[in-house]
Amino acid sequence: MSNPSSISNSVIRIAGNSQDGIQSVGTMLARMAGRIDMDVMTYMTIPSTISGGPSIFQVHMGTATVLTPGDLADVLVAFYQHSYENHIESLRDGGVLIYDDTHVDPDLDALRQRRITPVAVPMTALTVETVGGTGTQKGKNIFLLGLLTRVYRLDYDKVAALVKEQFRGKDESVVRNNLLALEAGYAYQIGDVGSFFTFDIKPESGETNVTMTGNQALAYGAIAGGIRFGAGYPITPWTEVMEILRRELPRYGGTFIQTEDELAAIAAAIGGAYGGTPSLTGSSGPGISLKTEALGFAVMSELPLVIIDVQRGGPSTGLPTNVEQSDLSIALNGSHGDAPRVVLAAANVEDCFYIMIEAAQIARRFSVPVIVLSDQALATRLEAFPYPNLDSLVEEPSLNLATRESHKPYPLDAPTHHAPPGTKVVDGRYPTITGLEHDEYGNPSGSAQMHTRMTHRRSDKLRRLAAELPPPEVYGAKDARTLLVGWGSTCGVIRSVVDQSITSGEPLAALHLRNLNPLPPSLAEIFAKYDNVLVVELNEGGVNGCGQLGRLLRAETCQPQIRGITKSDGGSFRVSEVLERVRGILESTRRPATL
Amino acid sequence: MSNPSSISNSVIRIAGNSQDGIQSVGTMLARMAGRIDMDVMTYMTIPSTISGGPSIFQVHMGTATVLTPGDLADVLVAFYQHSYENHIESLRDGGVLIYDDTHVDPDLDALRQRRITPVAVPMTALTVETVGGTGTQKGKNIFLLGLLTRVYRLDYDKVAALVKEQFRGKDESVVRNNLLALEAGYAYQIGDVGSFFTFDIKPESGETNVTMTGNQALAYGAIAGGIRFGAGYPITPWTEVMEILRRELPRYGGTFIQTEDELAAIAAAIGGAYGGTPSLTGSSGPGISLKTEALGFAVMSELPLVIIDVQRGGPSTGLPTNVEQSDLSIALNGSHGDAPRVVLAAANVEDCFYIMIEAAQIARRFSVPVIVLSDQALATRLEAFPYPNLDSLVEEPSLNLATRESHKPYPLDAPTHHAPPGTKVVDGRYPTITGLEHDEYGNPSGSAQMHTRMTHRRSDKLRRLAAELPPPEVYGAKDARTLLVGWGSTCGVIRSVVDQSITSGEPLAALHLRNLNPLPPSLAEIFAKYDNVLVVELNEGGVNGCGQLGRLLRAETCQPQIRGITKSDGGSFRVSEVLERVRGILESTRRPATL
Amino acid sequence: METDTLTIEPAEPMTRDDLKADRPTWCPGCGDFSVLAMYQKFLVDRQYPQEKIATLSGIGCSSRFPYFINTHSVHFIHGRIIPFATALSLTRPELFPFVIIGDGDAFSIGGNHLTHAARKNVNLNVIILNNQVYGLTKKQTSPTSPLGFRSKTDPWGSRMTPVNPARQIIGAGATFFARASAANPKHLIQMYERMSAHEGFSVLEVLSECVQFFKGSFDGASSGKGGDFVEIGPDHDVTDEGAAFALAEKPFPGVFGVFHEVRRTTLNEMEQENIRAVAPAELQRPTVDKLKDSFNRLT
Amino acid sequence: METDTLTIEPAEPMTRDDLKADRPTWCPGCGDFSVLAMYQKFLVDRQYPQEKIATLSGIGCSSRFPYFINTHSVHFIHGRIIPFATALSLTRPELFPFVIIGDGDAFSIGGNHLTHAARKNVNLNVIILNNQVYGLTKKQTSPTSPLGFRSKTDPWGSRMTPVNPARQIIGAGATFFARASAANPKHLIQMYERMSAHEGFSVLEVLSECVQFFKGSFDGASSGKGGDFVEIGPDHDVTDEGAAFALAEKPFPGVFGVFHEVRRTTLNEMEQENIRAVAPAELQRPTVDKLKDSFNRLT
Ligand SMILES: Cc1ncc(C[n+]2csc(CCOP(=O)(O)OP(=O)(O)O)c2C)c(N)n1
Ligand SMILES: Cc1ncc(C[n+]2csc(CCOP(=O)(O)OP(=O)(O)O)c2C)c(N)n1
Ligand code: SF4
Ligand code: SF4
Ligand SMILES: [Mg+2]
Ligand SMILES: [Mg+2]
Repeated sequence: MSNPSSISNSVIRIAGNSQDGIQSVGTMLARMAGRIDMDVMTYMTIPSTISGGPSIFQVHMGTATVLTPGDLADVLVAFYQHSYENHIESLRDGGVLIYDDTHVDPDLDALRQRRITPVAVPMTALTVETVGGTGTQKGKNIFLLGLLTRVYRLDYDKVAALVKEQFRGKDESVVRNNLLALEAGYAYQIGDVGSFFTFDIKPESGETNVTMTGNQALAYGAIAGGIRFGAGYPITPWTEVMEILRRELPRYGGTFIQTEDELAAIAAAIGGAYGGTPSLTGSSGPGISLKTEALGFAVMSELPLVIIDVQRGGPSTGLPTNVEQSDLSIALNGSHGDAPRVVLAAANVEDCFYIMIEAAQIARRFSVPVIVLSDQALATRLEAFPYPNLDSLVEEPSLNLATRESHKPYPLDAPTHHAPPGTKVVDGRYPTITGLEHDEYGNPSGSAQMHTRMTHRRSDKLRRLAAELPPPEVYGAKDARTLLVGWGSTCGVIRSVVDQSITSGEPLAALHLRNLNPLPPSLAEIFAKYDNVLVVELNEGGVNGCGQLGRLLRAETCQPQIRGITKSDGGSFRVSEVLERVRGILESTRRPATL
Repeated sequence: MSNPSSISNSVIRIAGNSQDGIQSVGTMLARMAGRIDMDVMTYMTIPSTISGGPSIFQVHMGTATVLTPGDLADVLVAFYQHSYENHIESLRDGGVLIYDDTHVDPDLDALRQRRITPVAVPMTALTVETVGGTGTQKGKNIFLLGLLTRVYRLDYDKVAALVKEQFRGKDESVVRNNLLALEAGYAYQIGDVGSFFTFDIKPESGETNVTMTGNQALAYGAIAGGIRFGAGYPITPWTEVMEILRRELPRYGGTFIQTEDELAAIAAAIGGAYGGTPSLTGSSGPGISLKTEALGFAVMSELPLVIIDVQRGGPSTGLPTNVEQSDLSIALNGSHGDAPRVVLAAANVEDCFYIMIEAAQIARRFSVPVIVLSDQALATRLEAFPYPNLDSLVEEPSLNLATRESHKPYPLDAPTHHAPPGTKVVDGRYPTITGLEHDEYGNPSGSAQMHTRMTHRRSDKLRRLAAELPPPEVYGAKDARTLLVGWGSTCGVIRSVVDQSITSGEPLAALHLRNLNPLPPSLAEIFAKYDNVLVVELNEGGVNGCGQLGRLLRAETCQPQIRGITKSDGGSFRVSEVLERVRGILESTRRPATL
Repeated sequence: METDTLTIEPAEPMTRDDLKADRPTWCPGCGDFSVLAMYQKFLVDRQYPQEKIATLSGIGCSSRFPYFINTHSVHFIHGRIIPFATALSLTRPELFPFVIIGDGDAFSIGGNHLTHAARKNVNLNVIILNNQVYGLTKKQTSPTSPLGFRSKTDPWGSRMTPVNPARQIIGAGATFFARASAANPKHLIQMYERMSAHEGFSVLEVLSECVQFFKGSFDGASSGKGGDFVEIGPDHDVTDEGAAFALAEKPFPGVFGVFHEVRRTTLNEMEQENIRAVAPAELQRPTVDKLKDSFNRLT
Repeated sequence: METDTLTIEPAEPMTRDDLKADRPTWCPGCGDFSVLAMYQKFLVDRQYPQEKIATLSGIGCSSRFPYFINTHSVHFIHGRIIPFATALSLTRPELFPFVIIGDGDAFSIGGNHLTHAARKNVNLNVIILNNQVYGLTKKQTSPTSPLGFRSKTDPWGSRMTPVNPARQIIGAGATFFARASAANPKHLIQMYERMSAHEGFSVLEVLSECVQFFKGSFDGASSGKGGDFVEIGPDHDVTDEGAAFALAEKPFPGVFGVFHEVRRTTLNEMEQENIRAVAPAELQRPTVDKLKDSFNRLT
C-alpha cells in the first residue's frame, strides 16, 4: 500500500512498558471502535515479571470484518528505544511510526528505505507539561489516545466520554488531568495526518456492540446460562474468570468459592451440582490435570457439570502466559477408564459467551460433564460483538424438587434426570449417587450385563447429542480442492486465510469445529470431497503432521488426505504463516505427481 | 470329547467360599504344575465382601501350551449348592463333577444328559474325621488337593513336599494335620479315575519354572531392573506390588514408602529419580488420574521414572476387582499439554517381569517417564514360566556422580543425561530442573524458537525409541486374510483363537503390541496386507467398533479395514467368544459383496 | 426457589424400617454396624424429613454407609467428600447432610480438606469412623495406626507418630469435636445429638473396631473387655481450647465425650453476608436485567 | 555407590559470586530479595560443598529461588515439593536440600504434605516465605491472609480465620519451628543456622513483604517502620510444646526466634532401621543372588 490511501481497517501496535498504561489506552481504543460499530480485535503480551516490563498492545479495528489481531501494524507507537527496536519489523512497509523522541532515536535511513513515515512526538515532555506532573509518566497513555483520536479522525467527544467513564469514581483532579492530557494529545500538531492514510469511518448502523475479553465473556455466559455455584483455585489465565464470578454471583443469589486446591474445587462443583444448583469449575493446564479423577466421578454418577479450561502453553507449568491448543487430548481423554464427556471449544470472544449457555444446557439435559475449551489468546483479547439478545437467551434457574412417585437415578430405559436431595420419593426408595459401577438404583453391581449396559448408557448420551448437531458449514470457495479445518481461537485467522486465498487465486475452504466431543455428523462425507484436509492447530504434529485434532479426525474418518499444520511456539498463527504452510504442503503433495 | 480319552491339558474349576482356602489349594496345584514342567494359568474371582464369600479358583494346566485360564472346565469341584448351581454351566459336556455331598444335591438327570460324571465325596465329613477337627473346615482344601493328586496322577511325594513348604514356620501340628488331610484325600476311593480321562504327564525336561502372579512379577522385575526407590498409596489391584516392594527393597539397600496420597507418591518418585536413584510409583484407575499433573513434570523436566498402572474396571471407582483395558487413553494422553511419554503393556505374567526391566532401561536411557500397563487379570493370575537368566539380566544399579566439565540439563544438540545433585560441575554452572519451558540450562524461556525446539526434543525421544523397535511379528496362518491385533493380558486368548482358527479352516493371524507409545514401525505395511484388521480389547468400542487401541491405530495408519472387537463386562475374553465375534464381523462385511 | 407440585398425605413419622436399605456387606462383628444402627436411631429420634437427609461418604469400608441407609446418599471418591459437602451445605442450607468417612479417607488423602473446612468453619457434621487401619484395601498402615502396628506396609511395625484426631482437628479450628465408640451405643447416640445441635464445623470421631484386620484394637476402651470407657466429666469447659488439647493428650484409650464446642461465624454465614450485602431489591430483579447492567458497562 | 572420576584441584572456598545466577525478576522492594541474599550468605558461611546443595521449590514468586541461585535446583509443581524433597532426603542423606516455598504453596494446595512430613519427622529444612497473599497470580486470598484483607477473590475483605503457621506446624509434629522476617536479615541468618543445625523436620517461617499486592503488611514487625520486632527471650524453653503454642497465640506481629525444638526419631532413621535390620552380609550380596533366593521360593 502507498500513501495516502483510503483504508477501512487499521492495525495499531503500542509498544512500551506495561506500567505506562498501554493496556488501558488500548482497551479504550478498542471500546471506542466497538461503540462506533467497527469490528475490533486486540492482542497483548504479558510482561515476564510481576511488576511489569516491556509489553505491547495491538488493536485491529475497522469497518470491514476483523478476524485477527493483525499480522503487521499500520501504525507503530514506540515509547522506548527497546520498543522501537523490537517492533519496527512488525510495522508494514509504508506505515507510520509514532515515537517518543525523549527516549527513541530511530534509524531514519532504514525507515526511509521501507517508506515508513516517522513522527517524533515528545510525549513524555508534553504530558508532564500539560498535566503538571512530577516526571512520573502518568497521563502519557491518555495523551497518546488524544493523538490517535486525531490520526484516526475519531469523534473527540465520544473519546472524552470514554475517558470520563474510565475514571468514574476516581478523584475529580484525576479526571481533569486525564482530560487535559487527552486534549493536549488531540491538539498536538502531528503534521499532515491526511498524508498517512484516510481512515474510512462508516455511518453507524445504530446497533449496539459490547466489547470484552474472552474471560469476561465466559463469566457472563456462565451467569446467563444459569450457573449459580462455582469453585476454583487461581491459575493464569483462568483466574480472571473466577474473580469475576466470585464478585458477580452474589448479585444473582449465587456463590463462588476459592478452595484450597483444584481437587477441592471440582469436588465442590460436583457437590453443588448434586444439590441441584447449576455449577462450574475451571482452571488451566496443571489444574485441569488435577481435576480428572473427580471428572470421572461426574461421568459415572451422571451429574451435570461445566468445566472451563483456559488453555496455556504446556506441558507441566509450561508457558503460563502464552497461547497453545494442547489440552484437547486431556479434555477428550483425561481420567481413567472409559469416561465419555462433552467437549466444546469457543471460536472467538463472542462465542465464549454463547458457548457457556450451550454448555450449561447440555450438562443439564444430558446429566453429563461438559468441558469448555478457551485459551490464553481469547482470554486476554478484546473483541466487539453485537449486543446479545439477552431477553431470549437468559433463563432464570430454578431448583426442581418436585416430588416423584418413584425414582431411579440410572434407569436403563430412560435418560437420567438427577433428583437432588430434598426431593421426596413417594415409594420410599431414595437414590444413591455413586462412582462404583451400579444398578439402576445406584447400588454396587459387578454383573457383567449391568456393566455392559451402563457403559453403553453413558456413551449413548454423546450419540444422542451428536444426532442433534447440524453438519458443520463449510466457508469459502465452492471449487476449493483444499479444506482447512480448525478449532478454537484460530477461527478468525483461518477465515482470513480463506478470504485471502480467494483473492490470490488459490482458493481454499474452511470448516471450524466447536463440538469436539461428540463431533458433528457428516465429517467423513465432507472431507471426502477434498484432495487435502489440513487441520490447523496450535500444538505438536505427529503422523502426517497432525496435531491433536488431526489425529482425532484421522481416527474418526480414516481419510489419509488429512494432514496437519501445527506449531508450538507460544504464539497464535499469523495469516501469512498459514498461507505459506498451506502452499508448502500443496507443493510437496503435488510434486510426486509431476515427477 | 468322550471318556476315557487321553488329554494333555486340563481345566479344573474349584468353586466354594474364599474362606475355604480355595485360593491356596489352587495356588499349590499351579505351583505343582510349574514344577513338573507343565504350562499353567489360573483365574480367580474376588468375593464382594472383605470377610469373604463365594469365589472360584480355576487352574488350566498341561503339557501343551497353555494360553488362557480356560473357557470350560474339565473338572468342576463344588463345595456348596450355590457353587454347583452357579458353575455347572462352566463344566464341559462329558466333564467330571466332584462335589461335597454334605452340602450339594446335584440334578443327576441333567448331568446324565450332558454326559457329566458326578463324583460325590463327603469332603467336610472326611476332613473332620481325619484331622479330628472341631467342625471348622480347615484342611478341606488339602483333602481336595490329595484327591486331585490322585485324579491327575501327580507325584504324591512332590505334592506332599509342596504342602510342607506351604506351612513352613507354622506349628508342627498344623503341618501334620495337613499332611493327614492330603493323605486322606489321596487315599479316598473315588472310583475308577481312569474312566474320567487319562492325563498325559510328559517326562520333565529338567528345566526349572517359576510360578507367580503378575503383581509379583512386576515387583521382582522392578528390582531386577535396578529400581531402588518407590512410593505409593494402596489401591486394588496395585496394592500388592507396593506391599512386596515395601518388604523387599530394604534387602537391596532401597526404600519404598507409603505416602499420604497418590499425588505425594509420584512427587516422591520424581524426587527419588532426581536424586539419581532409579524410582517408580504406581497405582490403579483413580490413583493414575491423580498422578497426571506430576507426570507432565517428569516429561518436561526430562527425568527418568517408571509408573505402573494395574488397570481395573472404570470409570471412577468403577469395578475395583474386575479386569478392563480402559486406561490406555489416559496412559497415552493423561496430563495437559503435549506431554510425550513411553507406554508399554505386559502380555502375560512372564512379560510383567521382563517389561519392568525394559521400562527401567528406557526411562534411564531416554530420561523419560515410562508407563507400564498391567491389569487385574494379570495381577491375580498365576502362570509358570521358565526361570529367567537372572545373571545376564540383572544390573547392579550405581549412582553416577562423576564430575562434569560443564553440564546442560537440556542440550539442544544432544540427549539429556540427568546429573543428580552431588555432581560437581567444573565450570561452576549448576542446572535447574524445571516444569516451565526453558533454555538449555533450565532457565525459563518464553522464546518462540526455544519452545518449538524443546517441544520437538521431548517428542524426538519417542521417535528415537521407535527407530530401535523391531517390526512386530505376525503369528498364525500365512494365508490369513484377517489379522487380530491385541495388547496386554488378552495375548494368550488371541493366540488360542488363532490356533483354533487354523484347525477349523478359517485361518486367522494375530499381532500383539507391547509398545503402545511409540508404536513399532511397519504397522501400516503389515495391516495393508489384510482385508480385515480386528483390534481385540477390553474397553468400549466407538467408530467401527474400535476401542482405545483401535482408534489409535486408525489415527496412525488411516486404514478403514481396522475394526474393533471390544467389550466392557468386567471379564476377560473367552476364546469361543472372540471366535464368534470374528465370524460375525467377517459375515457382515462379506454380505454386501454377495448381494 | 423450591417447587413442590405433588400434594402429599400428612406425613407418617419416619421409622427405622424406612431408613433400611441393602444389608451391610461388612464383616460380621465390624464396629461399623453399631455406628449405622445408632445413626438410624438418631435420625428417627430427630424425625428429620427423610428426603432432606443426605448421607455423604468417601471410599473405604466405613464409606459404604450410603448403600446401607435409605436416604439421599452419595458414595463419592476417596478423600474429597468434605469439599463436596461444603458446597452442598452452602447452597442447600435447609438440608441435613452427614459426612461419614474412615480414618484413611479423613486424615491421609483427605487431610487438607478437613483442615481447611475446619479453619473456614463450614457448617457440616463429619463422622470419622476410626479403626486405625485401612480396612477396604486389607490392612495397610493408616495415619491413626498406633506405634508398633504391623500392617502389610509396615510388616516390621509402624514407627510413625500417629495423627491425634482431637489435636489436629481442634488445632485446625473446628468449633466442635467429640469422641465416641461403636462399642458404647448409648453414649454414641448422645454424641450424635450434641454434634447435630452445633452450628459450624463439627467432627465426631468414633472408634469402630475392624475385627478383620485390627481385632481387639479398642478393648482398652470397652468395659466389657477389661478396659475402661472414661467419659469427660461435667467440670470440663468445652469452650476452653487449652483444656481440650489437654484431654487430647491423654494416653490410649483416652476419654470420650465433647472435647470442644465454641461458636464462630461459619463460612455459610460469611457467604450469605456477601449475598445479603446486595440490596434486596437488586437481588429480586430478574437475571436478565442485572446482566444488562453489566453489558451496558461493556459497550 | 559414589564414583568420582575426575580429580579435582584442592577446593577454593565457595564465595557469594559462585552462588549467583540470573538476576531475580521479583518486583523492586520485594522481601524475597533479602531472604535470597541471606540464604547465599548462610551457604557461604557454612561452606557446604556447592555441588551438594539442592534448592527445591514449588510454584509462586517465592518459589523462583532456583533460578536465582547457582546450586543444583528444582522448580517443581505447585504444592508438592515436600514429598519430592522427602524422597531426596531419604535416598541421598549426604546432600543439603533446602525447600523454599510460599504461603499458598505450603498451606493451601500443599497443606497435607506439610502436615504428614511434620508428623513423620522427615529430616528436611523448609523455608516458608509468608507474604500473606498469592503474589504470582496477582493478589488472591491466601490461607495466611489476615481478616479483612481485600483481594481479588475477597473484594469485600477476607472473613476466614487465617492459618496460624506456628500452631499448625508444631501441632502437626514438626520438631523445629522458628520465625524470622526478611526485614531483619541479621536475625534471619541466625535462624538459618539454627534450622540447619536441627536433625528432623524443620520449618522456618519468614515474613517477606509483597510490595506489589500487600504493601506495608509487616510494618508492625519492623522497628524501622514504627513497629516492633520482638525476639523470643532466653527463658523460653524450646522443648516445651505448650510454651510454643502460647507464643503462637501472640497477636500480630507476634514474636520471632525459635519456638520449638525437640529431638524425635526421624523418618530417615526409621527407614534406615529397615535396611539395617537386614544382616550386613545379606546387604552386601549381589542383587542377582538375592533375587534368586526369592525366585527359588517361587518354583
Ligand atoms: C484415589 C484413590 N486412592 C486409593 C483408593 C483405594 N482405597 C479405597 S479405601 C482406602 C482406604 C480405606 O481406609 P479408611 O479410609 O480408613 O476406611 P476403612 O476401610 O478403614 O473404613 C483406599 C486407600 C481409592 N479408592 N481411590
Ligand atoms: C496446580 C496449580 N494450581 C495453581 C497454580 C497457579 N499458582 C501459581 S503460584 C500460586 C500461588 C502463589 O502464592 P504463594 O504460594 O503464596 O507464593 P507467592 O507468589 O506469594 O510467593 C498459584 C495459585 C499452579 N501453578 N499450579
Ligand atoms: S475389613 Fe474391617 S472395617 Fe472393613 S468391614 Fe471388615 S471389619 Fe469392618
Ligand atoms: S508480586 Fe509480590 S511477592 Fe511477587 S515479586 Fe512482586 S512483590 Fe514479590
Ligand atoms: Mg480405617
Ligand atoms: Mg504468598
